[in-house]
Amino acid sequence: MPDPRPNPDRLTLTRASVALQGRVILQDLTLDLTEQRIGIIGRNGSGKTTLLRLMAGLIAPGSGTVRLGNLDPFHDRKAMLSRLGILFQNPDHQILFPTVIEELTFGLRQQGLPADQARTRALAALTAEGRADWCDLPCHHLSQGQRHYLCLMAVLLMAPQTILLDEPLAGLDLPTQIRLARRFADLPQRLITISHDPASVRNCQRVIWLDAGTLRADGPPSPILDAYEAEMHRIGGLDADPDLAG
Amino acid sequence: MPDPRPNPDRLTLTRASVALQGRVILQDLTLDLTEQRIGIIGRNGSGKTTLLRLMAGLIAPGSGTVRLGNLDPFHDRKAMLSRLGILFQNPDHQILFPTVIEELTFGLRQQGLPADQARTRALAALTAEGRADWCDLPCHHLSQGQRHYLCLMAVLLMAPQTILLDEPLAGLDLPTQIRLARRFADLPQRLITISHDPASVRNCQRVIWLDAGTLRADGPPSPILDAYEAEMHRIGGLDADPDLAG
Amino acid sequence: MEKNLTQIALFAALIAILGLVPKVDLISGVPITAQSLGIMLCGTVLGARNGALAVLLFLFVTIAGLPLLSGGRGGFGVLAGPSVGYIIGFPIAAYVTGAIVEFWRVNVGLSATVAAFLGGFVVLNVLGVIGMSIMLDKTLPEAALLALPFAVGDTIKSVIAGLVTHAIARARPEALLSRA
Amino acid sequence: MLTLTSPVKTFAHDIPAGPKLAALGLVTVTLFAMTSPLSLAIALAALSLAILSCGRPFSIALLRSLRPLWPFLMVLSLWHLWLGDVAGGFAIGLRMITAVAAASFVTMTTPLAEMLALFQRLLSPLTRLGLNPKALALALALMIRFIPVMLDRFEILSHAWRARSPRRIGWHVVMPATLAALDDAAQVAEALRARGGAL
Ligand SMILES: Nc1ncnc2c1ncn2[C@@H]1O[C@H](COP(=O)(O)OP(=O)(O)OP(=O)(O)O)[C@@H](O)[C@H]1O
Ligand SMILES: Nc1ncnc2c1ncn2[C@@H]1O[C@H](COP(=O)(O)OP(=O)(O)OP(=O)(O)O)[C@@H](O)[C@H]1O
Ligand SMILES: O=C(O)CCCC[C@@H]1SC[C@@H]2NC(=O)N[C@@H]21
Ligand SMILES: [Mg+2]
Ligand SMILES: [Mg+2]
Repeated sequence: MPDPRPNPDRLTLTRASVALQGRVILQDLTLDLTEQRIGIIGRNGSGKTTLLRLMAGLIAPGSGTVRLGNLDPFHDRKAMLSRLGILFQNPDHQILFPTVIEELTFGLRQQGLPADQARTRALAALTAEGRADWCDLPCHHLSQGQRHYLCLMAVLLMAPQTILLDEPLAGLDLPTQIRLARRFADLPQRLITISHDPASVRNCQRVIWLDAGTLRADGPPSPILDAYEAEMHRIGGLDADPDLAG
Repeated sequence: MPDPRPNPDRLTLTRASVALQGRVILQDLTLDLTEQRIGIIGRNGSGKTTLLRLMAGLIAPGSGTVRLGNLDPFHDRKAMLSRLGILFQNPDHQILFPTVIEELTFGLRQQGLPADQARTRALAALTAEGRADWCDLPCHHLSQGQRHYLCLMAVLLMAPQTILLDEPLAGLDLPTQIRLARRFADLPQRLITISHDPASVRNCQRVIWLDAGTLRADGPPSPILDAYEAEMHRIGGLDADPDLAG
Repeated sequence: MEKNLTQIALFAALIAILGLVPKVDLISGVPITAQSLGIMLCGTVLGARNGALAVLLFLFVTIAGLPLLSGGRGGFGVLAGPSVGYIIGFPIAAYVTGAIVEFWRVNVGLSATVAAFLGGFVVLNVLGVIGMSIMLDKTLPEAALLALPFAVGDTIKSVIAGLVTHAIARARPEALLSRA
Repeated sequence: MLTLTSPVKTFAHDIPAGPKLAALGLVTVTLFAMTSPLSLAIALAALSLAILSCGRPFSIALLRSLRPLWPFLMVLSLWHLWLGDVAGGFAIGLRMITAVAAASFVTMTTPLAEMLALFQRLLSPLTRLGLNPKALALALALMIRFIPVMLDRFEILSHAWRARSPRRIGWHVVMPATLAALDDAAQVAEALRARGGAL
């Protein structure tokens, strides 16, 4: 674990629930997150992405509360900029600008950096990654994995105290995965990582297992991930899902 | 390997090249594909998806030819319906209809099945997967992994002789991956699978390694995948990509 | 073929979405709506033929009974109301707008702004005024007076249509069917 | 999606769409031919009876569909009072209420699918002019899919904006959402091609 900088604020959920289109997606979650490395696992549709959106203050809880320190991430957007960053699961949901450089500088500009400094920082980051040639490319000319990587660079550039990552390695090639894993390990920030792949959250200090919108387990990784894998293989052995909950 | 049905037509590329927006993406590919299980690997941006689109006849080669048997997949769209199916990398790029059942029946209707029979077949497939409750759901209410799965069902329902799969397991949870792997293994059709994960194409009879739009290797899986993994780990060990080719 | 079809469907949907922007009711019974911006964009982006088809598709579904006109209206009733001239004018306006963009090959932003104004304001309101004069039993000048409140909004919409079309031409030139 | 079709079943739901539409056309033409307020009032009364026979909830729903007419009716009365032509004013007002109510009646008692099927049959002579009925059906389904998808897009990109900016969302997201929608359409075109296209 990297040498931790002054701890980011604790992230707490108190009996938080979310319903979308009349369906309850997250039910009555109570969590108090202080660890530097936290993993969230669960099956497709278990509500991982929704939980991330909730924690990031992109949606408000239907009932209950969400707090980062004593701030409400849904309302204190300005304060969140340096405190919370989020990597979306689908790069197409994240990219706002036509070209790579605009996409990268946007967040920095929002944090108050002057245009030229933002550009210099973004260019330096691209160059460090061996991607200086991307600078003026239209984002939609990049391959899916490349777009995903671009989104990650944009978030890391902003260097928020807590970073929420929704399947950060899915779709990336091996070298990039290896490099990123190394990079993540060195980051002084708190990382909350969503994954359906237990291996990628083994090194966390705490793992949360979501199941159909509720907390199935919460604690140290080894026992939880073992139980998760066993359960997943058990379900995988069945011919179809017994539970009809969509 | 399942007992093969009368072999699907051979898929041949002869000195095929593709340029998009003035950039050469695939260069001078010559391939003669007859095997039942073929894997295509390569880094992000190496041109895998573009190759798939080319083979499926969604784009035409800038130069060279693509043939399935003696048909041109780009021009003989009608003939391709029963011969070629494709699973896109991003489910949002594939789903055409507002509801799950419409999405599933469309392909069958295109193949000439009457509306009621198409519906019955689609419902039966949903029920077999334990997903009968999805029937009338709007597709955009499913989670990303669920949408991915829906697309796969839609392709499998049409039962084309050759199925092109672009990262079919990425984003799916473990039980679904396990089940699908089993399902794929049992399919009598030819499968051409794209992946950046060497493990998922180990069981193929032939593996093609794409690198920056050209053929880096082509042959039996073991040696190629070993070399690929070694190379990927080597590159992963570097701090950044030395090659600036986007 | 497929590309035209999907873009037509997309722009028909866009008109429907613009119907969610709150309308302003006027005494004539014809509201100020954002939907005429959609009509303009159909022309400037899709061109004459495809633009008109997109509008027809929208009207087809609306008249058949989906409440997609601003304020959640639809069904045959809209053809019996004071807006009928505008409704009939929608596809014609899109066609004229598109034809101008296709024909007048100067900078697409300029051409689109002017086209949107001529098609989406002038032509559309001429037809709309004729409709009002018939339905409300007014003389043409009286009916024209009733259309006066649209002038400011429609001019702004023309400029927006020009800007959006210009931005599309820069970022997705391949999507601009009117200049394909 | 919400349609205008009434969930309350009425006798008119059982009449096929074709005859209903033909009758509506006939009624509308007749209404515009009538000039005397008395005959128009009789027509409205007859229609009202038919509507009221369908029960209270249905009648209220139908009445609601006439709401957009009220500002027009107000101007009309002021205008004709000022002109002193009360009979003429009554005729115009009665005519419009009756015509719109009759149209709403047909819309509310015909399922959308049936109406669309009828339209497609009516348009089928245009096949010779190059209209492809299958393409029309497809365009229709795609349009209905694009509405929620575009709204979702807007919301999701608003999230992307919120995630990185304290400034208000508004028009900043319009252009990205428009481009994303165009990309979606391009992808859908390809997906369509992959499954046989608009054959
Ligand atoms: N906009 C929405 N409206 C209605 N239901 C939704 C919406 N978005 C998501 N859902 C539902 O909420 C549930 C949780 O979705 P979510 O995206 O959080 O799952 P997830 O755990 O991230 O899954 P995945 O691993 O597939 O990404 C799913 O069952 C999905 O169908
Ligand atoms: N429409 C386009 N215009 C220009 N360049 C493009 C376009 N689509 C893809 N490219 C470029 O072509 C190259 C290959 O893209 P492709 O999507 O085939 O890669 P891929 O191997 O599938 O990658 P990934 O693993 O990330 O999905 C990339 O460098 C990309 O930047
Ligand atoms: O919704 C309807 O009933 C049709 C309304 C037509 C409104 C026309 S479009 C041109 C002009 N500009 C406006 O803002 N409104 C009118
Ligand atoms: Mg998710
Ligand atoms: Mg790809």
